[in-house]
Amino acid sequence: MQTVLSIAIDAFAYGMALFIICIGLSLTMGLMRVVNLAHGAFAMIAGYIASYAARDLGLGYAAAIFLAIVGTVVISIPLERLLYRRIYGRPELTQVLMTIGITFCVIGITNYFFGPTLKTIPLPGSLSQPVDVGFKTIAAHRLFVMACGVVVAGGLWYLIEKTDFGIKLRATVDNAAMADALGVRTQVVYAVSFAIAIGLAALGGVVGAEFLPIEPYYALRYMVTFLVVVSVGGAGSIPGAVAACLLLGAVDTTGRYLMPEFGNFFFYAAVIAIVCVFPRGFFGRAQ
Amino acid sequence: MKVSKAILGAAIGALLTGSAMADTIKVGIIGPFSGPFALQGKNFQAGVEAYMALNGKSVKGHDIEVIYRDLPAANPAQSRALAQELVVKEKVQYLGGVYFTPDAMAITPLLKQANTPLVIFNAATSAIMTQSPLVVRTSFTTAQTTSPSGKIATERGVKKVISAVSDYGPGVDAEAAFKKAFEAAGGQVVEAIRMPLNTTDFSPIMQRVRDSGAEAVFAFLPSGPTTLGFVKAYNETGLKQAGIKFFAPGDLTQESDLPALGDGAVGLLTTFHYAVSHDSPENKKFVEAATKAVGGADQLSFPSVGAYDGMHVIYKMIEATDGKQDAQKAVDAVKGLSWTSPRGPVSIDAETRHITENIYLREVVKGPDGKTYNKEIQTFPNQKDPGLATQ
Amino acid sequence: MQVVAQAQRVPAPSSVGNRWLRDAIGLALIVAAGLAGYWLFPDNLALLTRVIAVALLVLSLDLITGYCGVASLGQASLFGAGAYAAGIACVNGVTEPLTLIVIGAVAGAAAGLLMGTIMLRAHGLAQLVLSIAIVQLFHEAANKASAYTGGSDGLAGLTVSPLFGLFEFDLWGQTAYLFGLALLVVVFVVLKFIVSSPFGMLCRGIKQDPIRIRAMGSFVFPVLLKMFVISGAVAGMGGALAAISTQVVGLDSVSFELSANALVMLVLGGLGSLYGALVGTVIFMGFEHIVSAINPFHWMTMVGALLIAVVLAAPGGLSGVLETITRSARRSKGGRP
Amino acid sequence: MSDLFRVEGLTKNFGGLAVSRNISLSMPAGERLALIGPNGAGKTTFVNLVTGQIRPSAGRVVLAGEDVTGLGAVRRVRKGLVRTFQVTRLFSELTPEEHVTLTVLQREGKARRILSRFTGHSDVAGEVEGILSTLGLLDVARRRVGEIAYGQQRLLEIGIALALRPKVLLLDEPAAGVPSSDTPRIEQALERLPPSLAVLMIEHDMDLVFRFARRVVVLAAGEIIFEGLPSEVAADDRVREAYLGNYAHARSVA
Repeated sequence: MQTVLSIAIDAFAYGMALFIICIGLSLTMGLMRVVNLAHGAFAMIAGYIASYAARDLGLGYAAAIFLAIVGTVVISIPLERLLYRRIYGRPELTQVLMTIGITFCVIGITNYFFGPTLKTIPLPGSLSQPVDVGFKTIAAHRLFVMACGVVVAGGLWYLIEKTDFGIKLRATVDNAAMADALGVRTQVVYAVSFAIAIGLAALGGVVGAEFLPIEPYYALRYMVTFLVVVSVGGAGSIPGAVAACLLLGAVDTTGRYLMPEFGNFFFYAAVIAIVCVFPRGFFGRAQ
Repeated sequence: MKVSKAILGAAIGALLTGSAMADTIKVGIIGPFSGPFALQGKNFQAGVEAYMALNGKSVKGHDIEVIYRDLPAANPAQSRALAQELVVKEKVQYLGGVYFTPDAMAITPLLKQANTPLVIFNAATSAIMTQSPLVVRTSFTTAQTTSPSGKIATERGVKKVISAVSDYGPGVDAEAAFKKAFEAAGGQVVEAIRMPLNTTDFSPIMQRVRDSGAEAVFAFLPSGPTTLGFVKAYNETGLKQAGIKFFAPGDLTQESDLPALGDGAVGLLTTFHYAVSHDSPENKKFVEAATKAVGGADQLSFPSVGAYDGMHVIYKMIEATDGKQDAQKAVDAVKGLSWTSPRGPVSIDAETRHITENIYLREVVKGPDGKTYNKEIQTFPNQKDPGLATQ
Repeated sequence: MQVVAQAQRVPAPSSVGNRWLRDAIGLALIVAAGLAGYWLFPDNLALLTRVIAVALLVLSLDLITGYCGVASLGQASLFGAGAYAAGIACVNGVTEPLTLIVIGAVAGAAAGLLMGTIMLRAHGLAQLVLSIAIVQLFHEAANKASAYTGGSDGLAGLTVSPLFGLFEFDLWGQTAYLFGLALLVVVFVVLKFIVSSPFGMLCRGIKQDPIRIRAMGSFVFPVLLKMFVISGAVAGMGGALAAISTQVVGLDSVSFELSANALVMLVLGGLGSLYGALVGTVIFMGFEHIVSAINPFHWMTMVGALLIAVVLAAPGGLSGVLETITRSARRSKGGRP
Repeated sequence: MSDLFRVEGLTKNFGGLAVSRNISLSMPAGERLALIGPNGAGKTTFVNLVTGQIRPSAGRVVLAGEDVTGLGAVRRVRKGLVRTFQVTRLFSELTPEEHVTLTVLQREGKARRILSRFTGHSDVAGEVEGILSTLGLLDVARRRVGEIAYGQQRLLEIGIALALRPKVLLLDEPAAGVPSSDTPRIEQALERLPPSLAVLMIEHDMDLVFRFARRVVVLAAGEIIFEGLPSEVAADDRVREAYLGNYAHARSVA
């Protein structure tokens, strides 16, 4: 029982870390119809900024997170203007080509400036201690990541379901031309959602760095995982992303506990099974 | 930038002069200069440059010119293509470098026809040496660096160990070598876990370690994010506090990863052939020169010493053949060669052409400057590769 | 030709005749380029042979992506199946190169059958994700079965006997290259027939509108599956060629990275054109080779910039540019490109 | 069993909503039947049910004495139950000639051959030319479909259907979207349809309906409310009611 609980809590923490990073990608893919393979590259940029802020500038963890999010969004704005705008509505494979190109460039440039070594983001003392939660000892930052995940999910749900902006966003997604005709400034909606997606990638990159360490190949190493998780959940769906992250996190974590030698088999077999049963993902919208 | 100049120089040299400059001997180095393992390639380059800085750029009047070729990840087809190009087009007389085993395997069938020896700076699987008599290796094998940990563990009163290795060639080698050595010393491996190579969240593994009831964990993982994740999980899940010991080959605590591992690594016991902190005049000179070449003190790690000694072997080969291309003679000349390397006394085993060297037990400790380093605390002299010795 | 002969009232010129002529010219260009490579870069034949092996992979991907509209990021599973089958056969004593190519083709086709059966259950993004999952599973399986595949150390010790008992696969790689070039030309000709056969038309129809094809009375799944098998055979031959010429098979031959590279090369060259597949492969690998030789540390940035530039400047891929030029030259003739 | 084609009690419910209610009708060989009805009457659903795109909740579809209800769309096409689409579904990169050739080859079971040639079968080419010439498409036979006029594309839709040698042909609004200057060509094509063919046409253009149909069926709210001669339609009370409820179409009926 104790073991089951431990595995469950590990799985939950891992799933939440995945969720924070992937939900931004889910938004871009579901709402803006852009297969943004460079999503991980933005998370990585954020990780580097946070690491630089915390280690070299000596700022605190919270300040580093804030700086990383702002910095990444600022970096993404010219990219959106100059590059992403050209691929909205274009065939998926063209988007793949462009975003892989962006990923390569980001990796190359990061390597040039920061070198090929691992970067860590030092945690504040309160988050780096092991915490005894009764049945096991767990690192405090894992609890922090879980909390972040819940807050992000709740916040996004509120934003999309309960606010004025959410209504405009949903209208734009359903039918951009119609929303435009109704006076919604769809360009602004797109720009804001892109910024939100990048901001979430940045947040995920920083708080998830304890699970997925920051290094120059981060963007490529986890590209597949992110894409798979989003597709399984159904692009654009928050509950879908939550379900996919938790389920795949659980499969992955449990598989690694029970039969680590077949760890990846479990993960990808689960993906195949889910996709065959739910070809549009758990909560994917009909095409 | 130096690399590009070297290549440009080589290309122009080849174009302009051809055979007229017979007194320039070319050495082709293949390594991962870009990609996820770029740091290891940088260390190759640093080792080579350090050797040439300290020992001159010519042997017996023959100028030495090094040509680098980039092979970012294990890719035998590309490896063969690069080796072929170096031999046929650039007319190198010596091949060196090679980080990954399959890449070395792809080059060995070419050597005889190319009349070129291959000096391996890293690729650490025993079997490579049996593929061609023209291969010499100046690095280590995983079995070689791992075996002493068996004895160390029993000496420290550990009877039951759980082994956790990444599920790939070197991991499997390490698992087997440790099991053999540990059981020979009277211990018991209660469980052997093989972990997916691309995992970075190891808390479920730690749960297994805890559940197994072992007194220590033996681990082998590739450097970088995986090692970081593993060591982190070891600390965070409270295994360290619970007194469960940690043994591993030194790949896990290589110097370039230590800053990222931070204080979490303090106390880890690893066995390896080289620590940057090794205390000897040879090493001081080497570290100084290599640090200059690599660009930053915290980027220097073990592949540089493999490359440094590899260049030493190549220099000796050139000396023996006096610039004539004769691979067999060159290899024969270094069989049994012994010298003092930055890592300590070493020799080339005449039988296996693999390096015989000291293996050190090191503990990660915090230095006076607050940085962690590998401190050598015990020496196992003149270790051969057990993987080859049995064959 | 007979259409033309009978339909006297059709005013359009004979595009059929043109097409044959154009294909003949195209083929001659490929052979010429191949031989030019042989004469101009006699010292880089191993690289050029690798380009040919990858070109076969990209061609095979073009069959399902360009002609059937099934995007795949897992095409290397078929390539790897061929490479490992040929490699294992070779280690176990089957050393005749042509036989090894056939073995690779059969293994690739079998893998294609399996992959098609799974992938064709889904569409769009889900399909793409299935392809990724499949290649990762193949990769894991190859790693696990290290007794047969050598795992991450690679399958070494392939000794291929001389081609026709005469030409050795040696250091200089002339045999391997010319053998590969001949294989590529043969495959290309066969594929040219296939894509312009009724079956090829049917596939292109399915790519555009599967509902229309069903209303024409044809099932979609078996047609696509058949193309998957053909694609597998082509990719498998590429894998076998790589195994023969390298004498080592590594896990990289069943990797996601290789699959993704193949897709990038295909999109770069232009989908749905066999020439595009070749152009994309040659340009990408040539660019990569040159840039990484000039500056090993920064080639990735340059390759990334190349990809971005292509999307911005030539949305239809590089062969799309050529096509636009030729089409505008032939606009008045009304022929179909 | 004199009827070539028959549907019996065809019903389809989506959730609780019945979009087709107990539709029965039959057609002998050579029939020219028009199916009309206001928007939302369930005409396209009916076509989809008949051709097998969707499965009925109840009822049967019988073709030449054989129950085809359990067969999928593809098998029904092969049995001779062929449709055209309300919005053209053509391949913009291919020529009309290629469309029809592909269809003929498919009918002959030669379309899945990978090493035979697409062109050069003299019998096929002859048949293709025959079809294109009947429809007056010969002068655009080698143009890409994307470049030819919409009216010609509609004709090509019919040509593809004819190339399948149907027994029963369902024309889903063959003149929809065609400029009025081009409708005569469509009419002409319809007149030339093989006499033995049973044709069911869905159409809004009442002129076309009156000229073409020998019998008219009116569908409203998923039910048949009228079945009879074209001349009687306008006088029927239920039809008037159904259309007047939807004013926009009332005038075209009257």
